Amino acid sequence: MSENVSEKGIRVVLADDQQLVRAGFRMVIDSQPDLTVVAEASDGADAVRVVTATPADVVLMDVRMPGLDGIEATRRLTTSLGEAAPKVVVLTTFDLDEYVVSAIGAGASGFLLKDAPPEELLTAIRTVHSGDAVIAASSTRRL
Amino acid sequence: TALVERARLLENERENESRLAATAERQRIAREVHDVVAHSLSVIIAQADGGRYAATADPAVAVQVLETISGTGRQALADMRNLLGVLRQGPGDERAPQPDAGRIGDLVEQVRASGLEVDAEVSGRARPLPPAIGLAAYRIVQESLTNVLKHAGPRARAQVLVRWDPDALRLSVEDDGRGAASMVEPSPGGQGLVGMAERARLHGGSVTTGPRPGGGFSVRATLPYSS
Amino acid sequence: TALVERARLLENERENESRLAATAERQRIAREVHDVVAHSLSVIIAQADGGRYAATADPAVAVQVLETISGTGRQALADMRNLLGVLRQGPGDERAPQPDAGRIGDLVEQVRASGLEVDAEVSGRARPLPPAIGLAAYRIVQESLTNVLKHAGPRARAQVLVRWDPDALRLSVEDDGRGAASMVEPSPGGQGLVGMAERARLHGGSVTTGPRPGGGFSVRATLPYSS
Ligand SMILES: Nc1ncnc2c1ncn2[C@@H]1O[C@H](COP(=O)(O)OP(=O)(O)OP(=O)(O)O)[C@@H](O)[C@H]1O
Ligand SMILES: Nc1ncnc2c1ncn2[C@@H]1O[C@H](COP(=O)(O)OP(=O)(O)OP(=O)(O)O)[C@@H](O)[C@H]1O
Ligand SMILES: [K+]
Ligand SMILES: [Mg+2]
Ligand SMILES: [Mg+2]
Ligand SMILES: [Mg+2]
Repeated sequence: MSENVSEKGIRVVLADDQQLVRAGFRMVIDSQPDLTVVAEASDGADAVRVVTATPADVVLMDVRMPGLDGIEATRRLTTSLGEAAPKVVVLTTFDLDEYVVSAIGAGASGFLLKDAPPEELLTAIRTVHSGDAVIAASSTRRL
Repeated sequence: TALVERARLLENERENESRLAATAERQRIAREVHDVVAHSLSVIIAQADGGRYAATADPAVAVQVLETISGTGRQALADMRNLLGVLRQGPGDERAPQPDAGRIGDLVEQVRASGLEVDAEVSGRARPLPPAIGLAAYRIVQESLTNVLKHAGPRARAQVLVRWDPDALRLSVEDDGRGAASMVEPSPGGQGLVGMAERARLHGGSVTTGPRPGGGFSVRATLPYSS
Repeated sequence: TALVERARLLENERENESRLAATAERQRIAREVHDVVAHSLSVIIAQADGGRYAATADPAVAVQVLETISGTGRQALADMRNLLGVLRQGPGDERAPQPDAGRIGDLVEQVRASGLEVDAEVSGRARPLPPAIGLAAYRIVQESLTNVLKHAGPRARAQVLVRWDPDALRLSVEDDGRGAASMVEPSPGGQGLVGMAERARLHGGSVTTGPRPGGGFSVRATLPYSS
C-alpha cells in the first residue's frame, strides 16, 4: 500500500549540511500523503552523487554547504542529467541577491528562504513538480 | 566659492568612504553571524515545523523535538557569546590588534602545544600587507590546522608552508591523516572550508581544498598582493 | 615634498575615519545581534522546556508550543536580515521599522507568554523620541527581561516601569529572583549589561545595574530627551 503511494507520489531529495534541518524538513514532507523523502545529502558533491543514483522528482538544495555549494551542485545536475534532471528548489538562510540570480542561472526552478512557512515549502515542491517556477516573494519584488 | 565647494566635495568623499567601510563591515559580520546564529535558528525552525507536522501521526515526536530545540538553543547562546567577543575586538580595535601573516608562527606553536606534530616553513621576503589580507592569511591557516586536529585522526602530522612569491602570498597546509575520502560523518554545519574560500575571494585570491593524492588532506591558498 | 607629505597625512586621516566607522558599526551590530538573538533564544528555550513538562499532562500543549517557537525563530531571523541589510527590499518599500519605546508593551506580552510573571506600568505623557533613543529604550528593557529569564531562577517575577519624566525617559526592570549576590557562575563573556551601558551613554544617558537590597536584580536606565 505505502509502496503504491510512494510510486505515484512526488519523490524528494534533501540536500543540506545540517542534519537537524534535514530531519525537520523530512518530518514535514513525509507527513503529506503525496510526498516522500527518498534520500538525503549532506553537501553539494553528495547531492550530485545521490541524485544521480536515486530517481527523484524534486531536490531541496541548501546554498551554503561545505565543498561544492548548492548552486554549483545544481549546475552540475542540470548539465549532466539534462531533461532527466529533477526540479531543484534552492534554499537560503539569507536572501542574498547574487544567490537568486545564480540559482536561476544554474537551472533551479525555485528559490525560497529556508525559514519559509512549511505550507509555502510544500506548495513550492508541488508547483515546481508540475513545471512552474517558484521564487520567494521577497526576491521577486526585486527582479 | 570654489574653495567652499571643494571642501564640501572632499567632505562628501570622506563620508562616502566611511559609509563604505561601515557597509563592508556589515557584510563581513553578516557572514560570521550567519555561520553561528542563523544556522541554529534554521535548525530550530525546521525542527519546530517538523515536530508539528509529524505530531499529527505521532504525538510523542513533539516532545522529542522540544528537547532537541532547547539543546540547540543553549548551544547557540554559548556560540553567540564567543562570536560577539570576537566582533567587539575586530580589526579596528587598537587595543587588540588582529592577527596577521606574521603571527602564523605563533599559531603553529600553539597548535603544536596541543599535541599535533606540525612542520612549518616560510620562504621568500615577507612584505607588509593590508590588515584584512593578513588576517585572511592567518585565518586560513588557523582553520586548516583546526580541521587537521578535528578530522585527520590521532596520528596525523601537518605541514604548513608560507611562500612570499613575487606576485602573491601562497599558503599550504597539508596532512597525512585520514583524509576526506573517509568522510564517514559528513559534517553538519561545516562552514570552515566555505569561509576560507570566501575570505580568499574577497581579496581576489582563491583556495583549493581536498584529499591529497598520497592520502591526507590539502588546503592551498593564493592571496595576490594587488587585486 | 610637502605636498606628498600632506597627501600621506590626508590618506592616514581618511583611513582612520574609515576604521572608526567600521568599529562603530561593528559595535552597533554586536549590540543589536546580541539583544535580538539572546532574547529570542531565551524565549525559545523557556518555551521548549515549559512545553516538555506541560506535555506530560496534556500532549496537545507541545504542538502549540512548537508553533510559538517557530514564530519566534522566524521573527529573530527576519530581525537579523533587517539588521544586517542582507534582505534589501525594492525601492518602494521601507525597511521594517525598528522597535521603539511604544513597543515595550508587546515585548512584555511576549515574555509573559513564555511563562514569566511580568507586571508593567507606564506613567507620564509619552512623547515622540528620535528612533535611536526609542530603540535603546526597547533594547534595554528587552535585555533586562532576557536576563530575568536566564538568571533569576524558576519562580522569579519581574516588574517593568516606564516613566516619561519631564526631562528624561526613565526605565526600570526589577525582579525578586535569585539575584546577583548568588553569582555562582560569574559570566566573563557577558555582553548584555555592557551593551546596555553603551546604548545609554551613546545618548547622554546612564544605566545602573546590580542586586536589589531586598533580593533579586535591578536595572535602572535614564535616557534624557536632549543630550
Ligand atoms: N584535514 C582534514 N582531514 C580530513 N578531512 C577534512 C580535513 N579538513 C576538512 N575535512 C573534511 O571537510 C569537511 C568540511 O570542513 P569544514 O572546515 O568546512 O567543516 P567542519 O570542520 O566539519 O566544521 P566547522 O569548520 O564549520 O566547525 C569536514 O567535515 C571534513 O569531513
Ligand atoms: N536578573 C538577573 N538576576 C540575576 N543575575 C543577573 C540578572 N541579570 C544579570 N545578572 C548577572 O549579571 C551577569 C551579566 O549579565 P549580562 O547580561 O551582561 O551577561 P549574560 O546574560 O550572562 O550573557 P549575555 O547577555 O551576553 O548573553 C549575568 O551573567 C548574571 O550573573
Ligand atoms: K508521505
Ligand atoms: Mg548550510
Ligand atoms: Mg572546520
Ligand atoms: Mg544577558
